Amino acid sequence: MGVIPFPVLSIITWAPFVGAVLIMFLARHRPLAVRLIALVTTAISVVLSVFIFVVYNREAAGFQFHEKYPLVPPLGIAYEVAVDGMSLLMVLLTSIIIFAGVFASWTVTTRSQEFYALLLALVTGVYGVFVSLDLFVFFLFYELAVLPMYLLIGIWGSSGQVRPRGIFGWAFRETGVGSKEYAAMKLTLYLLFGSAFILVGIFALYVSAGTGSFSFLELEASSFPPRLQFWVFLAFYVGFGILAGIWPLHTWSPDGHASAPTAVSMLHAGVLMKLGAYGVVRLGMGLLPDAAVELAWLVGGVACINVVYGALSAMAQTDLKYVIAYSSVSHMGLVMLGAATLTEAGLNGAVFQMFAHGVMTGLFFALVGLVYEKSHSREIFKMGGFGRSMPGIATAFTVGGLSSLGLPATAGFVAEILTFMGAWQSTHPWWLVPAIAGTFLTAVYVLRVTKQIFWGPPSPHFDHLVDARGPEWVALVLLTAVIVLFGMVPALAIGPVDTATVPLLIRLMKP
Amino acid sequence: MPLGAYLTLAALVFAIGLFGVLTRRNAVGILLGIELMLNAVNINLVAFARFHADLAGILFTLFTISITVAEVAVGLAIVIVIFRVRRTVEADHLDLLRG
Amino acid sequence: MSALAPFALEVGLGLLLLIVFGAGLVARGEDRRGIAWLATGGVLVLAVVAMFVAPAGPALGGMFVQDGLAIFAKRLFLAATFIGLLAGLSGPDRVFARRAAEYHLLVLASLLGMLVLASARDLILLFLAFELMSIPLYVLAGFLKRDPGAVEASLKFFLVGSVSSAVMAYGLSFVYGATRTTDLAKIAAVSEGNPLLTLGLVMALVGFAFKIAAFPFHMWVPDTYEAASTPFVAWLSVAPKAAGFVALFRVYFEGGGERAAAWAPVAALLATVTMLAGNLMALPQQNTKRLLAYSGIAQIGYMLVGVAAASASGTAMVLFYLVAYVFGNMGAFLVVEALARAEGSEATAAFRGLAQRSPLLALAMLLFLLSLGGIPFVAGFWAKLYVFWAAAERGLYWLVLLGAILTVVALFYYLLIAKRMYIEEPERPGRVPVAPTLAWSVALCALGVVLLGLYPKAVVMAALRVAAPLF
Amino acid sequence: MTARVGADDLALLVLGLPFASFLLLALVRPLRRSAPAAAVVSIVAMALAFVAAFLTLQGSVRRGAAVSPSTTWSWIPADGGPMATVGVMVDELSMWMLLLVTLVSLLVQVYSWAYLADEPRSSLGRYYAYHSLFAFSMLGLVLSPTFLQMFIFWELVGLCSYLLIGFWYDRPAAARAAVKAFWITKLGDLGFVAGIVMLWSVTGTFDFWTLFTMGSMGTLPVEALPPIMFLIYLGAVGKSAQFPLHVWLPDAMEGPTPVSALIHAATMVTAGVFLVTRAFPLFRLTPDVLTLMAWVGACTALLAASMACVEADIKRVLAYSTISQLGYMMTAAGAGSPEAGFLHLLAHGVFKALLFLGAGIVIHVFHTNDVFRMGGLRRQAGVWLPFLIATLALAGVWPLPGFFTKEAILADVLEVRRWGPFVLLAVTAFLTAFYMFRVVFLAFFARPHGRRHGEPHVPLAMSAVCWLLGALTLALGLQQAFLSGHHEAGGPRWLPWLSLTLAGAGIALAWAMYHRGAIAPARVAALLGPIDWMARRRYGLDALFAGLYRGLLLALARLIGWIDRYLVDGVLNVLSAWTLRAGDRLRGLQTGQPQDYVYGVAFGALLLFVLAHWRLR
Amino acid sequence: MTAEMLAFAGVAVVLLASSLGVVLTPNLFHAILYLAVALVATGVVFLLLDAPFLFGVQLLLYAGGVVTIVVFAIMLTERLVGTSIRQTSRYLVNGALVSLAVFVGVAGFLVQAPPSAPRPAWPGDLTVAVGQALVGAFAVPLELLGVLLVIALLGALYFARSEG
Repeated sequence: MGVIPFPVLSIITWAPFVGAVLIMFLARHRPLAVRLIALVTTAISVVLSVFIFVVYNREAAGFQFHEKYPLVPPLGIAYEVAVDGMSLLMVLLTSIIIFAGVFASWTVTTRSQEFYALLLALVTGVYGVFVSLDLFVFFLFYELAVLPMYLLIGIWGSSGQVRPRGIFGWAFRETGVGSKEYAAMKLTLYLLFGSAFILVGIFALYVSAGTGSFSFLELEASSFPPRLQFWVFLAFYVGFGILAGIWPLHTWSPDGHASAPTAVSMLHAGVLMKLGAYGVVRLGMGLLPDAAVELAWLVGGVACINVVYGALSAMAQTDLKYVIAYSSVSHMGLVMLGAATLTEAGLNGAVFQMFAHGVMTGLFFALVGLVYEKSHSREIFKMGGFGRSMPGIATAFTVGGLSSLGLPATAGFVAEILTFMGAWQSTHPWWLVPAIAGTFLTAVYVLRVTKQIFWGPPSPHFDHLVDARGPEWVALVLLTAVIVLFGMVPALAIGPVDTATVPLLIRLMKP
Repeated sequence: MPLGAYLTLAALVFAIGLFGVLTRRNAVGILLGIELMLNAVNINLVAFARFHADLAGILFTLFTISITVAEVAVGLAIVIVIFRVRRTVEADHLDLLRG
Repeated sequence: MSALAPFALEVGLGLLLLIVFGAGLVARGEDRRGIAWLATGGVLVLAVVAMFVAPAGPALGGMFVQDGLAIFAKRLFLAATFIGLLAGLSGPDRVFARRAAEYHLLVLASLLGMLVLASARDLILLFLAFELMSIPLYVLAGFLKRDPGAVEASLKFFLVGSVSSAVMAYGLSFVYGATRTTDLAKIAAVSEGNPLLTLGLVMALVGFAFKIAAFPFHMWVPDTYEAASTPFVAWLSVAPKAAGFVALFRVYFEGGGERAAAWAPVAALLATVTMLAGNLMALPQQNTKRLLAYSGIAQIGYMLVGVAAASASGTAMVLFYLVAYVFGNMGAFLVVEALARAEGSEATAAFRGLAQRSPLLALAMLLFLLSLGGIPFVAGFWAKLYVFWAAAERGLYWLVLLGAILTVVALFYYLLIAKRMYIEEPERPGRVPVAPTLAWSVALCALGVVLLGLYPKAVVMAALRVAAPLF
Repeated sequence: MTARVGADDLALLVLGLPFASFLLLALVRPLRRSAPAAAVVSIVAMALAFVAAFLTLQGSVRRGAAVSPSTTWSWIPADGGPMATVGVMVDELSMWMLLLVTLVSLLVQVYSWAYLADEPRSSLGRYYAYHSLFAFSMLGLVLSPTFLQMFIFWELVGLCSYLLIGFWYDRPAAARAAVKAFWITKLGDLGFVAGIVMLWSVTGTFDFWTLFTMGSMGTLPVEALPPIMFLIYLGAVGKSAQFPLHVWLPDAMEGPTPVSALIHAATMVTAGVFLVTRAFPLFRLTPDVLTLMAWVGACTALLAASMACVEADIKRVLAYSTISQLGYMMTAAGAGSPEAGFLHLLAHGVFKALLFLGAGIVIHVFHTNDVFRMGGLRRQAGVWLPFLIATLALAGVWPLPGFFTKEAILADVLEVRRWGPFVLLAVTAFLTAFYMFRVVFLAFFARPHGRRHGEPHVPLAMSAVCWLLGALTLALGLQQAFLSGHHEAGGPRWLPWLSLTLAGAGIALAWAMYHRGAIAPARVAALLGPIDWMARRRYGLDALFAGLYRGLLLALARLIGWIDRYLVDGVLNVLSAWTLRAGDRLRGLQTGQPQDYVYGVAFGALLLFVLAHWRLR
Repeated sequence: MTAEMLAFAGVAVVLLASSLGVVLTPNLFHAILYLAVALVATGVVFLLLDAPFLFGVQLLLYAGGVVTIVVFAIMLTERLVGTSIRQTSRYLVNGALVSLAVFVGVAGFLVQAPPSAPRPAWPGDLTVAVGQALVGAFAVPLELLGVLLVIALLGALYFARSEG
């Protein structure tokens, strides 16, 4: 690989942002222009993501496409970006999801200009987190990725029907559970709450390292005292874990995802939750190896709860979006579990699961959005027989569902089997049990939902349902194809990922 | 008399002044309490100045006395304007703004 | 002439006071807004001049010093005053037109107090400047003297203020008594610990805490802010507080010498309770000005986090925070003013659907709120970050964590306003009319917030530079 | 070596043809939408695959076994060599299985064209796409050189089964059955995947050949093996419908009959037996698992047979019979001779497919599944002869293949002195003859019930396929009887007579009860009261699973869902509500009374005093 | 028991008593009279501290000026309200406890203070020194004080004048 003569990562990262700015200034009251700008700028990111995915040098491994511009030299803050095998895959995932998301939200009518602008700004944040090597800039991007969510959900979201009941009913009434404002506020505050921990953790590392630099590479080279590592790891775990939906800090996710508009759910469940797991792996494990080993029991144990608990909760839901949202909780458990195994298989599985689940859940939310748009309902038990009128959606849903339950030839399987392998190899072999139980429970609720919605006699509540159309197909086909492609040829992803996880493991296992 | 005696006397006057501020219902009464508190400050300053044989304390006292006068003038003006608008002198009744 | 060099700004302001006074004597008729323009223009000129003022050595036998910190602070005061006066130019209340001379004389006198306070390195001068700054504020708070709320606010402000300054004076008397001097430089040199010195500084802190409105000395704040005229409140909420902080630095850090670090726990405690109380009490507010008042108290708590660092960088970061706060907080108040003039309501409900009615005004408000909330790419983020940073450097992780978590609580109420603006539908259609001068002042604040957000470096560097000699 | 490469290539071709057909049908919408084109593509691909499979067998039989029959490529890379590989394993086992799968698939696809002629065209395209996918998956399973690949295709055939059972997805029963089939087999698969993961972590490989080599060299950690093999066996239990996971198979009959013939009789359900056979070198190392397998197999055989005896639905009878026969095969494996089981598998594949396809014709004629509403078919359709041949084969009557393979199994079971399973199997043999002839007598020989829509038309494709399979069954039997030296397998001399007697007795009883009417079925039922009662209720197993699902799983889910919403999230909301309340409460400090504000100052000063006393020393 | 001590004790008693009178008497006029006494007593304390100049200032500015303003204010407001102003107290116990606590807090520090040296002699004439300082180093503060007083008066005037 020769040196690429342009700052490819920066272009990938900032193209959507430029798109957002253009949309704000050039496309007032011109919906088509809004969409075209969004499409073009995300397409640039997609093409370049695929490009770097292809030309990434797997032999050399490590961080590549490095760019560095000092921002505040006295404080050691620099704009430093690069990707290794792990972030490479995440960048690709982000590209796929946002590209599909632009298509999936083609039909947003109210205030579409602001919608796309916020969405694109958000995406820049996500890209930024994945490519940043400077922890400070990382944090900035992280915030950028979280904040637009409030307005995106608040304005374009939809309210659910959660009733304030139970012994804490009064509290629900006071907080206004069920409304989209509630969900937006909960999500934003929860994630910012997490970012408070992250910030403190980053500072602690910065101060302790004493190198006067926020560069990941420099911090990686310094070793931190075990006590500090312990606390900082906990801070990172809680901070990023909230975003990754760890139990019991996950409750923002069902409400948030259920209330969010389609593209936002796609992006949030598909990419942002991964961002949490990515943070734990990249910063938690990468910088704090001793604590990562010491606290693996915690990460893995909580992940086990996540897997089973999330799946059972998903099973209990009657609102389609909540089902998908809880399935994300369950699958993020698998991601964290894979990471906690501290084995090559498990870690590869975790990263692959991030990718697989990202695409899959993106697909799910796109589909739910379509179903909702056409039927104006998310109540599973009112629906039925939609397969007849929307076979395309049904097929895509089935593929997504199968990936979710880990059916071979879909990306989900590779991720799960690797996680299982890692789990049994880890120091806590019993983790295999909840992991496997989770896949069964997933099979139960996914197929139950599929059957209820798409199979059976057509529901009397609905008529004139139509299948996906035009741009919507692009999203569905793209996501489905990715799921299957990576399920059949996992080496595509595992190859680069392995080059990133193995050095990480070597660091972790160093006595 | 040792310095401590003067300081204690000042502290007592200060506390009495504070007591007045806390307990008088009448706005003018409250002002009188503040006067006492500032008076205590002056006793303190002069005592210190005398025991250190230092001029700064005396000057300080001069300034505080003058500032106090200004403060009292403004305070009383506020009381008058309140009387005019609210028809009351009772501080307790001045709770339009709260929460 | 060179003897006057350190006093250039004060002398200039004195001249302006005289001019305005004279104009007030000469002016006739109901509308005396010319005086307002005069005063505003004068402050602008002074602000411009302040940009070129160079540090000078101590004057008046060390009583007065025109060092970097003083200049930094004075620029801030002048800028804030300019924005505040500019916004007030178009005030609809008749009293501002008729009594423009009084109003501006009071403001300028208070400003003079601030300028001197920033330079005062002697307890006597400091106290005098402090009072010169405060006393006009009591009058200004009740400037709408027909308004039952305003006069009540004025009384409360006066009462708490004069008790606090009595306590402060009492404390300063002990400081003097313990150190036998009123010169801060000499006080700093006193090395042995004296209980009377501690007592004095603790009691003096009451005065400062009142001025910066730390909990529980803050209680005048919400009432005063709610009732007084908004452009004045916008100014009141930033300039005197900034002055309070500068004086605080002078007395406790510059005058603290070796003992400066001993004040860290006190500041940390004050920071903790202030952040907690401010944020929590802001939560249930329905009146935007009250909400901003409590949020302002919380902001003070964050600044105290920087003070708790008791280090040069901490001090610098508080200075930076003050700059960010000036723009963010004033901006927010001024938007409230704009809306209140159009809607006649200061309730948060008045913000409904603002984004659809006046997108730019809503955007400006959003920027201010985000800045106050500490969100990246606007000034407030760096401000919070830097004070946290400074505290973290001193190992105050718990305080940083608490502050960061309370930031989230704060976002709750900031976002509620954002929700009103962006998510809810407007109650009535049509653009919100904004007077040009008010629009300009809002724009200035927005510009400040954004510029500082994008490029904080210059101000941070300046703050670091001026804070370093204190330690 | 070149010869082996040829066999691999052929095997890949066998694999690739249905896959290509699937891709074409799945991706090219017009092709899928036009039924004839879809059918032609699929059938042609299948025919070619059959030819290729045949050639593979031809080629390799002549050349004999080689060192390693598998060829693999890296699938999941890892730092120190691939973590998982995929490839093909061409040995005798897989080649025979290939032949069976391709043959039955081909015939069933041809048959389906006529059987499903009334379906909407687009559905038919979907049907053939599923079929191609199934063929691909089953062939992939058969050719798997590694456990992982086998699991992959194992799951894929499960998927196809699910899709095809639910082919008529708007019928609630079909939808339910499809889901049930998936869930129950998935339960077994959990064991399978756990097993292979554990096996991988103790041996570092999924590869059969490597594992066998390790086994023969004694480098396998045998002490770790029993739980692993047990778990893997669980996979086979689910897929091959062994007790207690057999409950899905009868319900799977909701799918189109050709699907039942192909997937739920001839091929997919035998995957479990195939797995055990394939991995037998490993199972051999764990005698306890084998014992369990034998007992479970035998019990399954008997249990299923008893349920078949009381079932009225012709397809369900056949389904129970399939379960029963799968029990036979598993018992054989459990008794240490998977070869016998495998032979039974092959033969059973042929004649059970025939039975189902024949039943399909019967159903086509009567428009009902209920045997008691059929009758008199003997005179009309030419289908009864092939059906009868298959029935006799299943009942184990000389000289049909069922006789030989079943006897071989019995002989092997006897040889290892597993008397219990032997007795169970023997009784099963009797019952098999009985219930099959019960169906034959009721459907073909009884007086016609109800009205008939004139002369039933049986499409040529359907009857031709049946005749072909009938001929094949006969040929297989005759080949066994006369061409190959059958009796070298051993077993006592009385064994053939015993099984013939049992078969005869069963046929006779069925004749007496359902043709002659000499014995009233009701009296027999009364005589066998509790057993009859239990069998009719399927031994409560369906109810048990339904109960577990509803009473345990869904209830638990609701509980967790409630906990999550109202407790876990509740705590969060309580915290935020408390924060809001705290703000409101704290706001009460701001009484509005001026002097209270002075109190604030005073308290603040006191606070600072205290702090100063405490910290500023 | 020196004469100075006696004088101090006497003044202290008068000062404290009159201070208490200020804060306790129900009649506002009495309170002002007590205040005047207290202020004069304070002046006497200044005398005891050898600051006769301050005694004068105290008498003129405070006892004279302040008391007069207050009386004016009271008369003004009383006329407005129309009744004689009686004043009551609120939460006496609370107020007493808090102010006592403050006193104890201050005293707690005072008792820890190192004993003071006996008072030294004044180096020169105090009044002259004050005068020199006010036109010398303290000229600028004096100017500022002037500004302060003017502004305070301006403010007071603004409030006090009634506008039609």
